[in-house]
Amino acid sequence: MLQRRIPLLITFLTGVIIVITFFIPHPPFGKLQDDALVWYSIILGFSMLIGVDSLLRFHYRRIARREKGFGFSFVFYAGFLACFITGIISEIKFGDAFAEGTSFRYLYDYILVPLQSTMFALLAFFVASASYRAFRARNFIATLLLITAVIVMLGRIPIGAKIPGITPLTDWILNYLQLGPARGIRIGIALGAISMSLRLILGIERTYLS
Amino acid sequence: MIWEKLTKIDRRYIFLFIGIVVLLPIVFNLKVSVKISDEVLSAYKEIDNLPKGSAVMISIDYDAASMPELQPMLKAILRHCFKKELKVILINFWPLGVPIGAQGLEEVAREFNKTYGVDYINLGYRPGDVAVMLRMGIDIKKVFYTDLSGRPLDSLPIMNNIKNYDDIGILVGLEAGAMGDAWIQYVGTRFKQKIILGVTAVMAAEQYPYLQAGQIVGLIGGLKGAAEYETLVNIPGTGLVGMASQTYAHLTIIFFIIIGNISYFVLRRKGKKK
Amino acid sequence: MMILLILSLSVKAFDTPNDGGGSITIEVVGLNGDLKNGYVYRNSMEDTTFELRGLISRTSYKYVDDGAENGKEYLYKVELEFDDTTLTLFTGPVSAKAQWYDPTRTSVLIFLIIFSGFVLWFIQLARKNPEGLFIRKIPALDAIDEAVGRSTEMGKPTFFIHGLSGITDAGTLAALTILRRVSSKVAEYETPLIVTNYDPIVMAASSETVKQAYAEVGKIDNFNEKNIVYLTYEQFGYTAGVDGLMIRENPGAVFLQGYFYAESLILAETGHSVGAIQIAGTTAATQLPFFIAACDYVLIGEETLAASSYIGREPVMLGSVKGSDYGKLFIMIFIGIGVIFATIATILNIKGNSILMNAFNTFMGWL
Amino acid sequence: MNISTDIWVWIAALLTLFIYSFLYKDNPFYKFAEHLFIGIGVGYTTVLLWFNSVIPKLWNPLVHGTSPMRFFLIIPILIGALMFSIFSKKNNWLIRIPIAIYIGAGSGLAIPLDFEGLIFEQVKGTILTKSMFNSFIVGFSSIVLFIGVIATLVYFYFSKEHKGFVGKTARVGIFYIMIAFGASFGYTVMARVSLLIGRMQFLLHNWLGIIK
Repeated sequence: MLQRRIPLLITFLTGVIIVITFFIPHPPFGKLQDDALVWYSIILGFSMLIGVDSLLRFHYRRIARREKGFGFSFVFYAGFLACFITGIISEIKFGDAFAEGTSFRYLYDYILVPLQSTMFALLAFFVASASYRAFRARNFIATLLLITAVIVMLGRIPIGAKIPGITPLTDWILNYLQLGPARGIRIGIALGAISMSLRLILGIERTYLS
Repeated sequence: MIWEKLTKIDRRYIFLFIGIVVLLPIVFNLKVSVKISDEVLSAYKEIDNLPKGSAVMISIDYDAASMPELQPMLKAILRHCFKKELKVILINFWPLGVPIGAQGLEEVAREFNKTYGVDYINLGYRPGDVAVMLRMGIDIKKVFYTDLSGRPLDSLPIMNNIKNYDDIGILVGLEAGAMGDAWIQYVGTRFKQKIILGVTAVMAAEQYPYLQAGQIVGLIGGLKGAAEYETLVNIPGTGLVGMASQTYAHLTIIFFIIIGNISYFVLRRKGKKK
Repeated sequence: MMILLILSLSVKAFDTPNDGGGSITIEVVGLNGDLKNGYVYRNSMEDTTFELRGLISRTSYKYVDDGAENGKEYLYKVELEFDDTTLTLFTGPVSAKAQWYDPTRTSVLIFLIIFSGFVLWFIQLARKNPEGLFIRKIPALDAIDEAVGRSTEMGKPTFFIHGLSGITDAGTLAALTILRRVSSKVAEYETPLIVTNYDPIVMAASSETVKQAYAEVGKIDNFNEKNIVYLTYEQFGYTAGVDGLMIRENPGAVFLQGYFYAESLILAETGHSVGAIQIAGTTAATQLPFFIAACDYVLIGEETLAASSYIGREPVMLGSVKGSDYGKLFIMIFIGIGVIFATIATILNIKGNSILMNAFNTFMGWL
Repeated sequence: MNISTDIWVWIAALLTLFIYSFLYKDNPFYKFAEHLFIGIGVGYTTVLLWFNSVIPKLWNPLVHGTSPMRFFLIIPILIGALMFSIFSKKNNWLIRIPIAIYIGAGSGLAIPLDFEGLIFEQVKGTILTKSMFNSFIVGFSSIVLFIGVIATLVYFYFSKEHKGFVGKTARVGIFYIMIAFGASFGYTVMARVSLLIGRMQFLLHNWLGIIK
């Protein structure tokens, strides 16, 4: 019982204190929000170690048991160790791991960045396949989705500017028509999030303790 | 039968088509003509009207992720500056953007046979964000003692007549993040510096209020903006080529949407008849 | 001209309002556009030297000195450079202090009280009369059971993909509730439930959630810790990893829940390519269109958050949804009145009566 | 043709192709890139977190700082250390304490910020219609916008069945929502294609040297 009560009490107290300090600029309260963020990132640092540990163990197990595809676990280890070790060496040697010419910087520029940008760039293909499949005039709602998407897509390229009306229509859709629902959705999410926060502070929502 | 196939085209064919239409314009240097928008035109005019020998400061506030959109802008603006015999001062607020900016600057400078230290300079990166911006308002040399390669600024003739923002004709911020807001808020308002922003397409919409309020004198948005600027400078570059790829990619997507819908309707009608 | 200028200019120094102390604002009153430079110097009243602090802004004609000690008195000297002359003005002594309440945040306080009032009130009502609360059905929620059912029938695993936000994000917490529901459904069958995590703390919480759900249906032996996967704290690395897992494990149902960024469509398209039924839910407004296009069911924005209360079917939880509904109603009425008021004020203003317009502007400033 | 001789460019180019091979189907090359990506990614974020967060926010103030307040930093260390209770079978409930603090602080920070940053901004943006009377088009458009906000909010109103007037308004709301989704989908396509162009330019220019 205590194992649930204590965390609930802690959530309540931290939550209430942080909300109140929002209205009090006087020290030590005014700075508390910033302090909370610093603490947050420190605790995150510890939690990170749990994640790293979990991954290292997962791949270790795969190698130890010769599970299917265990060879790729060596690739994982190689990547991790290379980045971790060069990072620490570069930081100590140059004072900044990202300084020009450090080995860490090479890994970043020629391995991590290309991998990131290529993964990101897969989207060019996926927007195409998703729109081919999803934008069918099955019913009125789907038709609205389809038509606006096509108009805006046309409005963004030079050919669109040659079709009379497309450019102003695109601008109008972006500046007015889509702004209303975008605002409504954001207000809804904010209210829902606030009520979720209240539920958490009051200890009503407690899935996270399950 | 054919219609059924067309409603369920294997997505790998779509990938193939997209890949090809994006690739071909790049390989064969195809271009499309673009319509110039007011905000890009005004950016162009502001730089074009600067007297010969004025200094333009360009801030590289992006890294590799936004390079496809912002690098063509950088090159187009550099070409414009060098063509008009303006001096260029490059600075960086994203440490990871330093090599990217340097690469663009050197490439264009070589095209125009410009001399380092006389016609252009690369100051590199100094940590401190807003503090750096503000201190440059008093004395640039007191923030950047040396250039990127470590030469003292006093030894480079380009910096002889440049002390602070008063000696900078226009500041061009090429932005992939929040640095543009800082330029406007701190340097624009406090030092009355004229600012042009070049931003990624996704960010462009948010910048219009600044344009309307006169806080920036020009706005170049995304690859399309870069292509427009290239058109104005009359030296086609990757922006215009990219715009061709864009156009064909958009049209391909729309083409597939149309095929999907036609086959969908044909099949539905057949289904009804049965 | 010069005399006029000197007569009309003055410098004010005052404690910067509504802050935690340590700051003094210096303002030049009566200036117009022709200031070249304005230097602010400070003297700590211990000796006679004035040290340069900074420059007066050329638009707001203010300088905020953030380096003041609370309670200590300072003198300020301001040197104003014009095209043809320089003017020196003094002001002080002045000291900085901290305030106990920030009046600029009163509007937040009022809304917070009203809104919390609604929520608390409805929670109370729900406790007293649990039957009396109506909350409409959310279609995508029923689909959860259906998707899990179909996936397990085919003997395929079920995937639960967390978004990129941490445990404090409302969307993540809603995702955990949905995960709870999914896992208690899957637990009844012998097919695996694979949960991918971006954040290690969310992973810990997910693991607990799933374990608990399995225990409740008496199938704790089916729970396999290995299926709660941590990938990496790197956006596209996570994407690459989840994509690889999906292709290899070939899930029958995929849940994408939490806060997503650009990777949303990469994940959803891969999930679709393996033929899984996909149910997405996110509070990331920008990614909703992509989920709508690529998934079978989508919990749109607030629906995700409401869904977590709906699943529990606990009256107090539903009470809070109702409370937030009334918050919405309040805001709609507020906007409605605001628009009508603004319209009348503008019309009157055009006709030369600016009282309402001024009142309106004051109010908007306060908000 | 001016193919690159830089081994690093080759590595980057091959990794790019490995990822793209996934578009065809899963294969060992993609698996290689995927595992390398996760490995490098974890190493990278760990190093980053250590040097951007732990060192400047914890180590430096504790070791080099002078403020007496710095000893409060021991608290987050202790809380953070509780995270490791996850490895204990008996006391693993202790992990709930850092999670509870996390959630308490997160909720406490979110409530006022959501009001100020999200709700007020959106409400203000909807009411403030200074330019509404400048022209008919702007006035009409502002009304369209206003209806969009209200109808969308009605769609998210859960306390009433979607029937009658509420149902009709909610239906209008979903029309608006779909239009917004279509527009933002269409709008994003360009940025996504730009990314692909960037990768192709890398392959053709930096690696193969086919184009200038």
